[in-house]
Amino acid sequence: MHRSPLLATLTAIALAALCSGQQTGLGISPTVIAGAEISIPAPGTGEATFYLASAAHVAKRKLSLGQPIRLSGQDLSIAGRYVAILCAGSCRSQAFFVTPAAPASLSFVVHPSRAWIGREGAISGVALPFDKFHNLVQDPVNVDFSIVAGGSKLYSASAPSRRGIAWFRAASGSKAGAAQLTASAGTVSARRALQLVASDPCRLQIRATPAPKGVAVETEPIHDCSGNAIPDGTIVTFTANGADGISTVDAPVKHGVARALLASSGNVVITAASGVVMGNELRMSVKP
Amino acid sequence: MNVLDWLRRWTVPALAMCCLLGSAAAQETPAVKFVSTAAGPRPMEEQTARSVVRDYGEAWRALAEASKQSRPDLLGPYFVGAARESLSQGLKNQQKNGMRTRYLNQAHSLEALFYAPEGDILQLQDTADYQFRVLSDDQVVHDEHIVVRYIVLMTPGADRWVVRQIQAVPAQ
Amino acid sequence: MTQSGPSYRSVSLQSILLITLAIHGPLLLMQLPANSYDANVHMFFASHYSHHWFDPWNEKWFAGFSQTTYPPLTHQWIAMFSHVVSLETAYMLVQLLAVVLLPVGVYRFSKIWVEERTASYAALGSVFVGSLAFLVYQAGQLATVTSTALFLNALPYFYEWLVQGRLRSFCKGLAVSLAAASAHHVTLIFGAVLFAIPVVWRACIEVEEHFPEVSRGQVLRRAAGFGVLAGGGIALVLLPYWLAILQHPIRQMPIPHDSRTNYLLNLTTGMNYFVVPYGALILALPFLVPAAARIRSLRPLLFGFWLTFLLSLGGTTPLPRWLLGRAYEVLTFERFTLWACMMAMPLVALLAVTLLDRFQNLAATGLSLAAIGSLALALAWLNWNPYRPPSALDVKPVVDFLNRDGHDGYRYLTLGFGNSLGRVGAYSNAGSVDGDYNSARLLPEMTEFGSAQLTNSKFYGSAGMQSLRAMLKHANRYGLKFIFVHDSYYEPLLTFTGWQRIETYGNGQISTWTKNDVPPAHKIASDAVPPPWQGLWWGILPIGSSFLAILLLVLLPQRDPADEELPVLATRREHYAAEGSR
Amino acid sequence: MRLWISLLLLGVTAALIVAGLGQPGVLWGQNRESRDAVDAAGAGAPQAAIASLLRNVQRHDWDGAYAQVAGSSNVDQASFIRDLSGTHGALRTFSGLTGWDLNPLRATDSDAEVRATMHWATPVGALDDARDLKVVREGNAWKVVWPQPHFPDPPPQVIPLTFMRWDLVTGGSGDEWGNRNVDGPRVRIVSMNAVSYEGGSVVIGEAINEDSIPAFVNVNATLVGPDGQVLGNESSFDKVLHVLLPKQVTPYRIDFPEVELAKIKSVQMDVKTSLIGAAADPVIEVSNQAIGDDGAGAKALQGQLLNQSGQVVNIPHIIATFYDDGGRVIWVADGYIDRALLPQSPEPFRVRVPERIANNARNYRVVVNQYSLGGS
Repeated sequence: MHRSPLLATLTAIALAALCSGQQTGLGISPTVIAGAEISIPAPGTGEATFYLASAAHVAKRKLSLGQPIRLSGQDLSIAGRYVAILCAGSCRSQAFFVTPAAPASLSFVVHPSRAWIGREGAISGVALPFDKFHNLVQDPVNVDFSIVAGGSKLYSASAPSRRGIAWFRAASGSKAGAAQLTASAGTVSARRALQLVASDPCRLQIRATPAPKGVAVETEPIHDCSGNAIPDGTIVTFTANGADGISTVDAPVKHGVARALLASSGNVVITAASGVVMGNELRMSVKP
Repeated sequence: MNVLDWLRRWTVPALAMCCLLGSAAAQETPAVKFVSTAAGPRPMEEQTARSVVRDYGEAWRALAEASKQSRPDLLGPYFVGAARESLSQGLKNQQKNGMRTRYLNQAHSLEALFYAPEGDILQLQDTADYQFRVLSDDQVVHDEHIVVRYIVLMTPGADRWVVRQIQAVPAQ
Repeated sequence: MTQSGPSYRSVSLQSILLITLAIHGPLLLMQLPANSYDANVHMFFASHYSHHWFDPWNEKWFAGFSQTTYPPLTHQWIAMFSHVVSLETAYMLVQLLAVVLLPVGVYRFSKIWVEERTASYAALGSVFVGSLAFLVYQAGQLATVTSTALFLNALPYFYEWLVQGRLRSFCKGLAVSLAAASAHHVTLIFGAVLFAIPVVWRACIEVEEHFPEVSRGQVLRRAAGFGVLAGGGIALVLLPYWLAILQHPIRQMPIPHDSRTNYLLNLTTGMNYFVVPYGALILALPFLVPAAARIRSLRPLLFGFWLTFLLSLGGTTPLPRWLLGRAYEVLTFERFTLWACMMAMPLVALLAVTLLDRFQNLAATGLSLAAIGSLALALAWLNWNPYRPPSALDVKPVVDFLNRDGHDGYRYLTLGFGNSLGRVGAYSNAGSVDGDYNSARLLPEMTEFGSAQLTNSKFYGSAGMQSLRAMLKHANRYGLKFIFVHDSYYEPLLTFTGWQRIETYGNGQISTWTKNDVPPAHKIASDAVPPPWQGLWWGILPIGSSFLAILLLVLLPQRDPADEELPVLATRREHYAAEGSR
Repeated sequence: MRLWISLLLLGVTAALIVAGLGQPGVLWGQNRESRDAVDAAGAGAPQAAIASLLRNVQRHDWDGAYAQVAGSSNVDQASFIRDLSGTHGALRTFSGLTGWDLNPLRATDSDAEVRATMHWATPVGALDDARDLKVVREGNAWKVVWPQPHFPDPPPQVIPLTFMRWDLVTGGSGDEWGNRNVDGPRVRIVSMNAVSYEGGSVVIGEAINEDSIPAFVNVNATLVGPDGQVLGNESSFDKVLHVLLPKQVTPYRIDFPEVELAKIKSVQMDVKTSLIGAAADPVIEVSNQAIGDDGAGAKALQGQLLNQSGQVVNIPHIIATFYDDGGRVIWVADGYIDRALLPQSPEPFRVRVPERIANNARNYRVVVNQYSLGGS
């Protein structure tokens, strides 16, 4: 008989609930909020040993029956499944769950740190609400995302978290510059900075003038197709092919313009390239 | 006590101790089934799915070994961040109280809930089926077969997926 | 001609031991050898045994190597002591034991050749030998010194067994020999030729002259029996070592060493390997040969000493290369100087006795100055030697870095650290691809170029830098993510090959470099991993041989020396007296 | 008997010591690498003069070396030493002479010309320096005419540093996930080609930094065989620009000496980047690039470097990319220059190129990697 995996899983979960239920002899509520203090009745007389076991917290106490067993908020700060065991001669135990408290912080993972402008879905963010004990809050939480660039709101949306995760994806707009991303859930919020970067140069136009030791070449102010200036430091490779061979310089852009001095003479062909974008070609004659 | 008695008294236990050292059987990696079809928004690559199964199984093997010996260092490189902090604290408490917890006959059934657009966050639901045993001074004080649902966050490490958050949640 | 009685009595063994402690005790308590060439290597091995007694596979060097490639006795004793005192103190303690055992060995060894009074002078002289100070305080060859001291103590038992066939001597001689081999196998291999053969020859002369009932064939059969059992015992005790060497014979490219150059053509090398180790003994050489050649019973010792002396000249003569063949390129020759000095002690003492008897106080003063001068020269040379080990480097920041933030999940490399490499290895949890023990190297990047430690690459010219480049090229394969640099010579190479400086310590003394794409280190598969049974064997038998030796020496004490005075020795006194007066 | 034994031991010892002195190459106490060179030098007087000079250079005996220099060279000792031991923290200042080869070119009774190829051990590997040396007879000795060295001597000037500089602020070493993650720079492989070379294979190509910040780059390649097994995994090592400014293109070359090209089914490229602080300075012009003969019967790309900034470049390293007429990368070669690049002072370079590449290359591009003392 072939049973679907899902059915097998549900049966197993039911059994677990049943099993843990059978051991409800300690009178503990099935779920406890993280950080809450609880007390477990321990009737009877004589000495006993109380154990608390879970993956993240383990405790053992020798005690006298007759007084309630007090578990502090610190004992139950990490969300998960706990088993309380009381041994006096024979052992009685009960399992219960500690569930996350209210959201106290948001982890907000944003990509990329630098986005090219003019790209659909270029920016994505994932928000995860955590309580003050750094447990992931599984209950749905409404998270508001927003992107503000150059004083104007580039994106704004609200998304409920599913099992502790909310995410968004947005376009990168057309204006280069710094952008501020915010994710907020009630009183809790997280902020990230993002750089919107000009994309590839739209038109690479160069001009050259003879100079004492060769040719002075410079570009016109370089912009991308949305009119944003290319970031300073971007490399433009100038090449001059003259009588005495090829001369090349990797010159960085400064205030939108790249300049270089090329030692070349005779009939010279000058070109420029920035990354995969080629510029225009100049031909001139330069006296040695 | 002459020499022969002395030898007889100490040699046999010394050799026995030597043989014992190699006999502690190490934990094997638990079985892990993984259903990655529901992963999104980013589609899950096959190689990623294989790595997640391998690394998640290794993580539980390391947790079982660490819990058995109450040694946080045995968690190895498989747990980071909040998961490592809380599990290490639990193991230190175990050590202090002379207790040990055992995760025996494990079987895990994983389902991908969320895979971030940039592939740097993976949320899983694990329906774990194992024998949970609590020992105090090597006396079993609790022993139950349980099936528990875990919500797990994994993130890519230097050369494996690592568990960053692992939380048992009540059955819905 | 009547001979007046000797004006200088023999020196008691207790006095000699007190003098040894008075001289070497303070120097060792000052931890002078801590900065010697090999001390850190021995402490590194001992540190591994103190944590993994029955697992000789050490992941901390060469991405994993087997410590069964080096006899473990001294390291195991240091490891045991290190559970009580610090690792350095434990090393000094074991070295002190060896240094104290040496004059006892010389005394008992000398009594084979000369009478008791001369033997005591030989033992006293051995405390001041320059070669001993050189090996202990500059070279840090703890194993060689320990093995030599043990072997010298084994030879008298061997001699008694040859001459008188006493089983008690046989057992003690065998046990002490096994302990000596467990300390350093090379000493036993060469000791069997350079020391044991002269002793057998001496025994043949002795039985011929004083024990007619014992035939020379009987002596040779006893010697053969002892040799077979000793050889079998050594093979058994160090079985993992022989298996490791058979599996991976040392086929690396030869690594140049100063002791294989010509001492006459390089002043510093000549001083370092001849003048300092022999010290005042050089003055005695011209007189030793004729003095020993005159007495038939001393000729075996003379020939043994002379062969060892020639071998100790290293590359100055072609003899070592002819005799040793390929082993010549692996061995270093400063240890032969120590053995030659120890063999010369009885002859030197004979000379001293003659001088004392003839010139009394004048001779005593001269001999004392010569002895003290030899020791002083060796200790002063620690500062004058241009090739002295670099001053100790503070490696604590490096160890702290490796032991935090999971950095021990990767491997590391040091450059320009010299002999501090062993200290980093001993105290850090991380593994390295480098190491300071050339015979155990198996990584191709280190064995194919003829250079030694990567940390000293620049001193091996192009070969050293090629070896370093080969290792850096495979950094990802070995999980080599951190390099600690103490010499800016290496910085250009690291910069051009994709490493970034991330931290500096000790105002720029040491800088830490890393590479961004290195995956965590994983176990490098090797067929040299010793199986568990070898680990048990290695952890029980070698140290067990030393306990057995101590046990037998305690359980089978020498019967009261007075009744036990070897008839041999009694007759020898008149022999000299007669000869002396001729 | 006593006398006979003493004489025997003494005689054998003396004979062995004399035999020891006669061992080949030991007479001058050199190391192994230069021993064969000494034998070659013994052939003729001019070469012996050069060998004697170089031997003293090897031992840093500058007086002994300068004594071999002919008076007609009009080179003072200080310049002679600077020429051989290097200046300004150049690669030569880190190097040691390990050996040399001497090939006679021309000889008469009074003078001769010899090509001396000096083998230097440097931190970045072995480097050869070939010089054609003239040797003249002065009296009854042969002396070496040392060529007049030219040391750049830039006029004192202030050169403004006008270009960008990026500084990197690294967070704490704690686990900052979800609070302040910063993405690494984006670098993309724009071309990849695998060629056969000396029985092995070489993976070459170019990569570009598409990001707007500097990137620290390491390029790795994994060769996969027909049945999926990994044939080799190597890195670009020093044949790539590790620091790339925005939109800068770097060549890369990854050697697999043991893997034949025919066995390779596919190549998996892997670019690892990390954030780095960097400066857009120094700007180095590469001029007069042309492929020609290197004077030793091989082809080489030659040209000139000009440091247009005010900072001294202690060790320049050039990487040349060669393209066929379709613009495909067909070869990448590299070479170190053992002289420093002083500001505004041209310095020649030469990179050897296989004959086959020199004939097929239609275009080439040179980039300059550099190391400056105290900064990486």
